Amino acid sequence: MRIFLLTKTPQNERTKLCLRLLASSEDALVYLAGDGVYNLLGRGEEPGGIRQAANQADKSLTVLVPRHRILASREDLEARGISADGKATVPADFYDRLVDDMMREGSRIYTF
Amino acid sequence: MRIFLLTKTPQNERTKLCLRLLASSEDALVYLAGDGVYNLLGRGEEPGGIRQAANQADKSLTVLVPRHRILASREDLEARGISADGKATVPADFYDRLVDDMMREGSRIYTF
Amino acid sequence: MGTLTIILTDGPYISQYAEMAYKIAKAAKAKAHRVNIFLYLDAVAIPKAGQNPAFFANAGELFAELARLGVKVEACPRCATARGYAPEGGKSEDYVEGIKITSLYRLAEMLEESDRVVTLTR
Amino acid sequence: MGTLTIILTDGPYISQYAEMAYKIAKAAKAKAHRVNIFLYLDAVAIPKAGQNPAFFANAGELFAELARLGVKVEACPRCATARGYAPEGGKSEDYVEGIKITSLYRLAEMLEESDRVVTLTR
Amino acid sequence: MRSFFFLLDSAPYGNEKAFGLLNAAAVSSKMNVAVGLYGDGVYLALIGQDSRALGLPNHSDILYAYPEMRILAHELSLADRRLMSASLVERVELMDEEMFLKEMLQSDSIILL
Amino acid sequence: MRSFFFLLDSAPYGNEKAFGLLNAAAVSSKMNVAVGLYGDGVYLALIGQDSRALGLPNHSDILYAYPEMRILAHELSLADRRLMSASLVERVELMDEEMFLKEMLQSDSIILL
Repeated sequence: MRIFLLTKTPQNERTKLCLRLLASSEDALVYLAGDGVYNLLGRGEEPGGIRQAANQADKSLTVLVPRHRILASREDLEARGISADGKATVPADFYDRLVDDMMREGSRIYTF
Repeated sequence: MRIFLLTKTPQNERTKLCLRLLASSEDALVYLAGDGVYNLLGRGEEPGGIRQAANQADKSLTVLVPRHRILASREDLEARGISADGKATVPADFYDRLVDDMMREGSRIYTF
Repeated sequence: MGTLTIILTDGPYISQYAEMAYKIAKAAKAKAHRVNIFLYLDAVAIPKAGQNPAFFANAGELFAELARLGVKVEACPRCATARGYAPEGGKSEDYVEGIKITSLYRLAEMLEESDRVVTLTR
Repeated sequence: MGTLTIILTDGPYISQYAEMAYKIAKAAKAKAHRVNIFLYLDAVAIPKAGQNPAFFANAGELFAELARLGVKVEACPRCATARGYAPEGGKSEDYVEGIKITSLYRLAEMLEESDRVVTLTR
Repeated sequence: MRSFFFLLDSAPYGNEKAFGLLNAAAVSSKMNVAVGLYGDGVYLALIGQDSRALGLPNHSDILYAYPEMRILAHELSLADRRLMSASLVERVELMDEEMFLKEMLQSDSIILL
Repeated sequence: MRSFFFLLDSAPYGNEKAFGLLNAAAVSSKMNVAVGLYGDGVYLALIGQDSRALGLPNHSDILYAYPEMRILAHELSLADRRLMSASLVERVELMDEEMFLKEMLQSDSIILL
């Protein structure tokens, strides 16, 4: 299992690289902490935006990964005024689960 | 006179903002120090590149500003293996000139 | 039981990474994993003694706690010496208890003996 | 003669900005301008005493030199206290000579009295 | 009176720059001060921030504590982040690219941290 | 033998990350180590670097001092920076997007500073 711990905003170049690696990993599990929780904002399409997203080819996290494979840190969501809103699981024991998943036999951890 | 001290690579978002401000300033003088000297690489067009530059609308510094209004720091160019190559002036007294220009009556300094 | 190494490059407060590393290291230690933290570049400022943040959790105390829990916290000597944390027998007088200034080769050893590596950096 | 204020937010070595600020401040001072430098966020580490970089110019010494030349170098007390540089009567025992820990309101005063403001930050 | 444009281009909470910039703008607010939210800085405009569990000061409270500061947000940055239809702090004044750049160039100084 | 992919995504000299990453990779080079130049990190591949006047160590010399490290450069990043026709350090192995990502995912760990 490939675990991606993402701590940066959607516009950060490291996030874009992370998503490209994700896209070629079938069994990805994504942990969002810090500014990574901004990746839960909005959806694939923006209704009535001033212009289209700069790069149509870049798919957002919530389009790439099913909600049950995204976990987000509650305190980071709350601080930033973001609701997971059915787009991610928000466990009470975020860091415990992260450690269990990443230390599990056969898993890999990538941090962006 | 508007002085722009640019110290970041062309891909940095602050550089892009700097260039947009530059584009609406007729009397701009640009000082390149640190990673800012990477803005002298290449030209407006890339012959035979793998793909076109990501955003065609973003013009590069050397397209926006005539060479006699760009000054670059010699030691920063040398360290990075970049030649000013007729695209900028490379004064021996870069910081002296920067200070003279920015402290001159009526000028403004912007740092990116 | 596995071995986890965390690499940090930011100082305290400027980013969330010191605190995030603390949370991960503490959770891993509680599950009886071996945990190493290598402090690189600006991160050598994390264990400075005498920190007194008005608005944030005290990073020096968090890392002293990790050291008490058995987390190996080691700092890069080049980075620490440059920044005024002189290595005296591997111990900086500026540091909280339990943090050592060792060698960049220790980072390579940590990598070699680790099952997982996490880098937290801006 | 004018007044120039430089604001820094990065610590030494991690970026070129401390050194760039030194070059600008020195050139401005040589031309008899008044120069202020405000050390904010991570930049409060720039004047730490005892720095000994193997590969870079010693940032502490560069800023001590600026102070001797009459450049006012002042550090933010919130940032400095958080990071373990306790203000004792405006002077940190950890700092090289001539650098003071003052107040964020001094930044506002510097801005008010300056003809030009330069921010150098990552 | 001198005018200062404080440009915030990084997201709040993940690093100290938003907090630092807001404090610097606040102490300067007897002068003519605008805080411009640009790029990732526009995330500061989201309503409903509650940073108690994270153990950091609430950044949007600072906006309300200093009503004399103007708070401008760059619309294109909001649109790129799909925030045009999100609920934003009411203090924030939306501004198109042209006006935003004009405000920057009209200030005596631009301050980026 | 463990394999490590050190990803450099910032330009050399302007900050310490390139120097720090190269040193970390160098001490680890008895293991299976690749340095991947990506984004602004590809500027490290430019030939003719002479950092004496700047007072910093020459970063490209480090590449030559450790021939056992593989040095990979991401072609799209080079192209975006108009470096495909520039003269590059000969140690550097150009790699397309697909291969570059594959190398990353095949390593035991990816290290970003």
